[in-house]
Amino acid sequence: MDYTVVIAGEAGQGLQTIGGILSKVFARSSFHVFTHQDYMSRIRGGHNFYQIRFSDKPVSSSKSRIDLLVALNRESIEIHKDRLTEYGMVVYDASYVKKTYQGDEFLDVPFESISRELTGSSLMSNTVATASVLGMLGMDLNIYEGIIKESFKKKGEDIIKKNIDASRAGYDYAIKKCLKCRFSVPSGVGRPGLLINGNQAIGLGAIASGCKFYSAYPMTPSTGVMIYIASKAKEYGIVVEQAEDEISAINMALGASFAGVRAMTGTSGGGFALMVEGLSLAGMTETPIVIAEVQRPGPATGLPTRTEQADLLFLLYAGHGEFPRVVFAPGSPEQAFYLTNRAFELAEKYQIPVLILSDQYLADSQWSYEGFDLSEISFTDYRLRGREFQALKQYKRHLLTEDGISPMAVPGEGEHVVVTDSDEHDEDGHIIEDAETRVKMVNKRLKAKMESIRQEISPPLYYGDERAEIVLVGWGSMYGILKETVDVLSSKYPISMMHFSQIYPFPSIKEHDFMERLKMAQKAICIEQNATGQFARYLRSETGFDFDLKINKYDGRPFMLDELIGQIEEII
Amino acid sequence: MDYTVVIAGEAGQGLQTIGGILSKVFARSSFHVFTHQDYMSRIRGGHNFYQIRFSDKPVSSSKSRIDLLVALNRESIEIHKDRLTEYGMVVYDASYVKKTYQGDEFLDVPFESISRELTGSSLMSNTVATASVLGMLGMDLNIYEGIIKESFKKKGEDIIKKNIDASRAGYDYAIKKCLKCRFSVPSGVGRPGLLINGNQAIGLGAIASGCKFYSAYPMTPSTGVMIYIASKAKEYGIVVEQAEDEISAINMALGASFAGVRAMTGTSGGGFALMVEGLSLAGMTETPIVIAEVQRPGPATGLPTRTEQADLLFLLYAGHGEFPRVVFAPGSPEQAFYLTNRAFELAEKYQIPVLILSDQYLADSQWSYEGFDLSEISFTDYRLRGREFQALKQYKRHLLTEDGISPMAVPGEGEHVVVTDSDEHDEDGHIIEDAETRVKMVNKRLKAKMESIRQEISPPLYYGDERAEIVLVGWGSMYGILKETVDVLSSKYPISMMHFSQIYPFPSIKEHDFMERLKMAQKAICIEQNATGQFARYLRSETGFDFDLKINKYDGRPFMLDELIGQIEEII
Amino acid sequence: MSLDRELYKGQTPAWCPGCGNFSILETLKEALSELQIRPHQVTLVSGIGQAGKLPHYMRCNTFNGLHGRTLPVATGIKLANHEMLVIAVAGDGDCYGEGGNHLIHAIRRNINVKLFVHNNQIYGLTKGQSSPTSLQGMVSKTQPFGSLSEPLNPLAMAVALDCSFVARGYAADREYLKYLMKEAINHRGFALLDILQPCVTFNKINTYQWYAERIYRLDDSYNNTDRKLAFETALQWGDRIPTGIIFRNNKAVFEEKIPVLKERPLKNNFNPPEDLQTLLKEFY
Amino acid sequence: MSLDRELYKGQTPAWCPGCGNFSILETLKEALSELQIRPHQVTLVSGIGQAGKLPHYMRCNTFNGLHGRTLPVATGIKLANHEMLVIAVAGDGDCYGEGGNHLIHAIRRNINVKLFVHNNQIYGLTKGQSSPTSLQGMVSKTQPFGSLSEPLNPLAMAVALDCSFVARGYAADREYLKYLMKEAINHRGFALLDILQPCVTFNKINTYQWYAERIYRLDDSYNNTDRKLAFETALQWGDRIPTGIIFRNNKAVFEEKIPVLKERPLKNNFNPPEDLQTLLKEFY
Ligand SMILES: Cc1ncc(C[n+]2csc(CCOP(=O)(O)OP(=O)(O)O)c2C)c(N)n1
Ligand SMILES: Cc1ncc(C[n+]2csc(CCOP(=O)(O)OP(=O)(O)O)c2C)c(N)n1
Ligand code: SF4
Ligand code: SF4
Ligand SMILES: [Mg+2]
Ligand SMILES: [Mg+2]
Repeated sequence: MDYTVVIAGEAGQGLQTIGGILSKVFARSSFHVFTHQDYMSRIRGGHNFYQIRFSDKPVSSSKSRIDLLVALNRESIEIHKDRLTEYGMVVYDASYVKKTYQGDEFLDVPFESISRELTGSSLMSNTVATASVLGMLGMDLNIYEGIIKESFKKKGEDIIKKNIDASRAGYDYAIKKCLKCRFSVPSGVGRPGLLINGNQAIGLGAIASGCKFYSAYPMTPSTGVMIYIASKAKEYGIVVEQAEDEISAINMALGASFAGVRAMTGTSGGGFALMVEGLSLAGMTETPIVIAEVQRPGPATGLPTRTEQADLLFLLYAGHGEFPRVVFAPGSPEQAFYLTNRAFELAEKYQIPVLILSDQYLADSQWSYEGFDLSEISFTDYRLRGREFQALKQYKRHLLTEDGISPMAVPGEGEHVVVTDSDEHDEDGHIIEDAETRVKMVNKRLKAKMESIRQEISPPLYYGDERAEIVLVGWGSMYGILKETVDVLSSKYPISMMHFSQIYPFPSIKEHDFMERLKMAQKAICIEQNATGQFARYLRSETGFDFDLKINKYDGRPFMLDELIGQIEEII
Repeated sequence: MDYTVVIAGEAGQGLQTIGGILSKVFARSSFHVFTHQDYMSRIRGGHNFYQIRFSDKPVSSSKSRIDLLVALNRESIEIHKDRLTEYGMVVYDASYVKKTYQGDEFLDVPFESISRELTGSSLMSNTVATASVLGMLGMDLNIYEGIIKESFKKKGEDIIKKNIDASRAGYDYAIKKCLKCRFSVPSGVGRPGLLINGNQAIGLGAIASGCKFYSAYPMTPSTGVMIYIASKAKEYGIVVEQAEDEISAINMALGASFAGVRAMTGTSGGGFALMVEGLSLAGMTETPIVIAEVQRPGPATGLPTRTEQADLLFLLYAGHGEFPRVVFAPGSPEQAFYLTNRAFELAEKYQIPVLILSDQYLADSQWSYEGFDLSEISFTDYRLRGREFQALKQYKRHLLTEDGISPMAVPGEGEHVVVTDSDEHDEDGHIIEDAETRVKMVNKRLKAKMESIRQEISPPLYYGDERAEIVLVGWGSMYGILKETVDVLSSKYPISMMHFSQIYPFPSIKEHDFMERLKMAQKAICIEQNATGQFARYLRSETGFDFDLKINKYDGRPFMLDELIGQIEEII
Repeated sequence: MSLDRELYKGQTPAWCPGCGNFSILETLKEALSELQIRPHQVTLVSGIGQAGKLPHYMRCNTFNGLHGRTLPVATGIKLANHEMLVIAVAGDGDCYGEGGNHLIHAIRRNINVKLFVHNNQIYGLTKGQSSPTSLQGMVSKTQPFGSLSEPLNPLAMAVALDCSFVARGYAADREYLKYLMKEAINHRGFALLDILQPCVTFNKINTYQWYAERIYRLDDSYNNTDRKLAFETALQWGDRIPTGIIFRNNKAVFEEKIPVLKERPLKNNFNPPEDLQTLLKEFY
Repeated sequence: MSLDRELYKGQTPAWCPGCGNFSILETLKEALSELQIRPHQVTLVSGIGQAGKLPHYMRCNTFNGLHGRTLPVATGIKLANHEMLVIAVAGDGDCYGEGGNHLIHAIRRNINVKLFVHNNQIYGLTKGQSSPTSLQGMVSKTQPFGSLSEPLNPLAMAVALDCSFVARGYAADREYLKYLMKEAINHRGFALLDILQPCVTFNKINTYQWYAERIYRLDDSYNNTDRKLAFETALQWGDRIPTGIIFRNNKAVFEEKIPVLKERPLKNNFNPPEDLQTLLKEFY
């Protein structure tokens, strides 16, 4: 069993609420869930949709075909009806869209009039719609009712009751009328699942890592990280500040980090472009910082609400001058959660900027999991505080050490002063100009540290046939789709996936043998959501390996499973 | 004959004037001249020096050893005396530095008291010093007198006379007292030479290319470009605007370019970091712009007045999203002049940003030439103006064309409107969100253009033994030093240089066979002024070729000829 | 005689029904048509935000650039072609937040550019975060404790910077807004016109009603050349909110001070110089 | 009892002999010593420029960051540790040019940071280009037609933005400058202290003598809580230039409005939360 439900309509019609609730119902019913969102850069009108796939087997991508379309307006039917599967159904409100569609696949449920009849207003139409989907699927209504009770707790019993009434009516109506529905959804086995998207996972990872300061300027599709952290600010003692611009955002975070707290900022490509000077400042002053860059298609404003992976090379080399950094590109919310934790640990341990490269596809896609293992989360306080700091005879912020790591004290917690400088500086942090100190500092700050950092980087994740002839290579948000592609195609071909989420520094090829696998493969295909094949280029700069097969998509939309499979089969 | 003269002292003592005049005298005497400057980031005090090499054979780098040191303070003697050649001399004013040095190499010329005696003030001490150098070298005073007359024309006869008197006195004094001087400077053969530094050459190239708008924010070592252009603004009808910040600088230039003039900005790494979003805007709106990035050592503020080549990878990939660009890195003022012209031509022809990557070493170094060939300068007006524009039936700024180049009209010169957008847009320039238009636009803007642009890129300059076993590879300001290194070492080894000044897109290896030479060489050495070997990495990403020999310098100072030769001989 | 407004017809707006931006758009078309400025004689420079989309919804030269960077682009255009009418269309986040620095310096320059700010006291396009002009205490998803900063008073700031034309309009008072737009366009020098614009979707505080209860037009006796009075007037914000021309002066215009622009627009001067030899000679 | 000034001893300044920065440096040490603020209790945040070097010439916590970005860094530090005295030391180019936007928003926040601007009306470190406060007509190598913009009046702008403490000092009037520094430090809220500072090398217009002829101290009767009077006073610039506290108010301080900072500085709260399970549960 593997169904795709799409809720489609105009911005402002509440399709995100319907989609969000349905996903939650499926996850609580212990199905595997994967959702993705397609929305325009406008607040009302236009055409958006919310796509949910749920199954009793793991799912980690979307498909082109739709089993159940919830159409909130007429345009949605026109746009999506060709995507229906053989027994696919459309549910809609004929009186609302002012047209009745003929054909077995159309189910007219009068969302509005049911709502109005029962509650006196059309406000609960979406509740009716949501419940009718559950009816069509032949699922239970209990879980949805539970969700209604939770979400409207603050609004009072009356609202809860009205919603429950509306949901029951929609549900019953659908069951009664949907004679053509052939859906068969087993009752859940296993435990209810956690459902989380990429932005939330980064925010959660940050809080779990002791992040106490988040300054940012709103920018789609990264704003979700800020919103999540802000929603927990009070409870978890976090300062979240909306800066006047991105330059300020990164400099504030650096100030907070200097003063002794774990600090982070987040943005998308255009905002990151403005942070580049600050990134270089972090490098020079050895101030830890974590930066989430949630990509959207560029250049410039591009397609603000869509997805792309075209900022990779930019991030690898952003900033004037040379300084160490780490770049992670999680492939799933789970990876985002753990890698954000790792980002904070490495940032603090090596006193460097760590970049988390995500994209709109990952940011807005929900994945379901049994749970996260919190014992995997680490926390070490790498700073010199209080007594330990006071006890020092002398203190030099940029002390030359063999491993390049200097003691990082919290200013004010001891009598010593903490000095750092964006100019080249001596061990004390004071400005210098001589060649000798310069060389020592570069060797310490860049060379010594970079080698140790490389040891911290895990090799790519290899999945599938150990002796695969076809290796699909990808990074970041390509993880889910590549994994399922391998699952599908492995019955036909000796195929595997190599997924990079720890991008920079490049995992040591002396210590890990993944390049051997790539060289042994008959066909290595680099699959990326950009036009120029940035990862392929990066891999070549690190290893000399040249892909002769590449699949690139740059229309701002994620790959659909069947689409990618088709493209792969075409070229192999 | 090949002499090195160094003028050393504190900031503010006028050593730049002395150095500038001496270089000019040497160039006018038809010698080959190469100068470089070493100065601190302060206005008074500290220690600076100005190094001049002149010879009857071409010179294009500096050497460690000094033949004649003009020491304006005591510290200068201490710092530089160990660099003297066997018959090297120091000229200084013992009463001013309050110490008399013993030894044949020291010549005490009382700069100040001669000035005071003759002119009643110490203001002409530097004139005395300058002339004494000419005396020590046994050169003629005529050319210097000519320079005095030119430079003080506006200040009147009296000042000219005083300076000439002072110079004669200093000259005579030196000739009389410098019995140990063994310099032998032939009287010039050939024609007087032109003397120009990298910043001036870029400015000159810009004016020659019809640049009419330059907006920038001051930043060492790029400010010289702005100063040169500003000095010609009135005469050549150029608007030069000091912006409030670098973000404004690039956006102003884009505005001016959109409105119909050739526009440019210039900065150093930190300022460029702030321009990155604007760069991406140029890419999306297809607005031509030329940007000079004059590097200094980073990260962050780094060493503001020194040299490095560590922004290469940053520039290649700067900006979110993907768009075409060209990156040039001239190796000499001459290359800077011609490549700046080419930058303007390509920027306008392809409607793209073109970056000129220079550095402090090139910016502040003067080279002498017989002249520049102005017939090599091209100018084509690629814009639709006036009647041609008016005659169109319809106009679409971003028309889809096979070669990717859309008609670029000057707004206001016809009834059609000119529309562009930082969002993804249609042919008219209006915002769109659909996948199909997106793909068409990327194919037009990026893919179609990039291939034609690559055809415009010349292969690297190859110099030396055709079947060299040792190939020195470098880019940008390494040109002069590598060339001379080859000259020196070619008597001992089959050696050559491969110099890249047209960096990006990478010259086509299908059409040019330079990579064959590299592969055939027994030793290919990549020589760069940075710590991580950025060009080597870039070359590998383009060709897979991996250097096993690299020489990297990152102390902020340029290579000296003998120093580099030593390092090469050590590793081959 | 006004020009036919169809001349300015553009794409269908993607704004929310009821948004204050519609009246600003229509009023701008009216003002241009009454001033007989044809579409190709004006360039609209916009940033990113709901306001920034305006130029797509009409027909005229357009540079829709980056969020916050309208004024530098507008300045560049004006310097390259000072015969062009250049209007920067910005949001409050765009122009007072991200682009605040450029505003200060455009005012200092007194470049003859018009800045129309769609001030809805909110970030519209990014879904309702508070903006520099949001009232204190406005809660949003990114400001869980409410906006803690004092709202920016752009008019007082402009008066303090001696801005040569400072005005406030209200989107729903279209007649007066048209008058203010025309005055701003006709003014010689930089003109800031801050337009209060209800955002019906996200700003539930500063609604049509909220504005209607407070807004009044400055009366004819108001002396808008008195800087101190202008400052006091600009500070009025509460029960009564003045609209009208708060301040104006006649100081010299930036581009007129640049000798190079005396004879013709820079863009007409695009050929490279012929006497390059003269330039070269200086280096010998 | 003042602290021993040797406590603050730093590196030897690389400024030009006679530069106004020397008195600012010495005065700051005096002010801190008299206020008994020990070096580790204060953090100086500076940008790039001659002014930006000041922290190296004394001993105290220092973050010498980027040109123009003092205030965001200072804001971050203050939010992470509001028990620390945070002083931003900036140049006029630094803070009114490159960093102008941050000034507007730091004032709006009313974060309890002190901003001391070394206003020499010139770009010193980059060798004499005109700055936002340079007088009109000042010719430099990058402004061949002279500075064409109206000089920024930072005090008038600050008053317009309702800045909670606005003052002007003069480098050569050390006693008074010390008083102003102490007042700024003791003030609760954001404090802008603009310090006129002769640049003996590049600014040949605004010399010691030029200032001496014009500068006066506001007298005791001056009511610095009157915003309109403050505005008028801030506009005085010409034959007579006032120094002193131009304006002050007692509005609420930013960091005190953030509930999270009520109990202790953020930096003391560095451990990750223990009840992560609670967070996770919401996703089920
Ligand atoms: C550099 C950058 N940062 C952030 C954004 C995201 N962004 C787009 S519009 C906007 C704010 C919109 O608010 P406003 O300027 O007031 O315009 P409105 O939508 O309210 O008209 C933001 C933050 C962006 N496009 N670019
Ligand atoms: C982003 C950036 N742009 C430009 C510079 C170059 N720069 C250094 S100091 C300075 C201006 C100095 O003037 P000001 O801030 O007034 O300080 P002063 O030297 O006069 O004290 C500039 C433009 C820089 N360091 N960083
Ligand atoms: S969100 Fe607000 S400003 Fe944007 S279109 Fe809707 S009503 Fe207008
Ligand atoms: S240049 Fe001016 S500001 Fe800088 S140190 Fe010298 S006198 Fe002071
Ligand atoms: Mg707004
Ligand atoms: Mg200054």
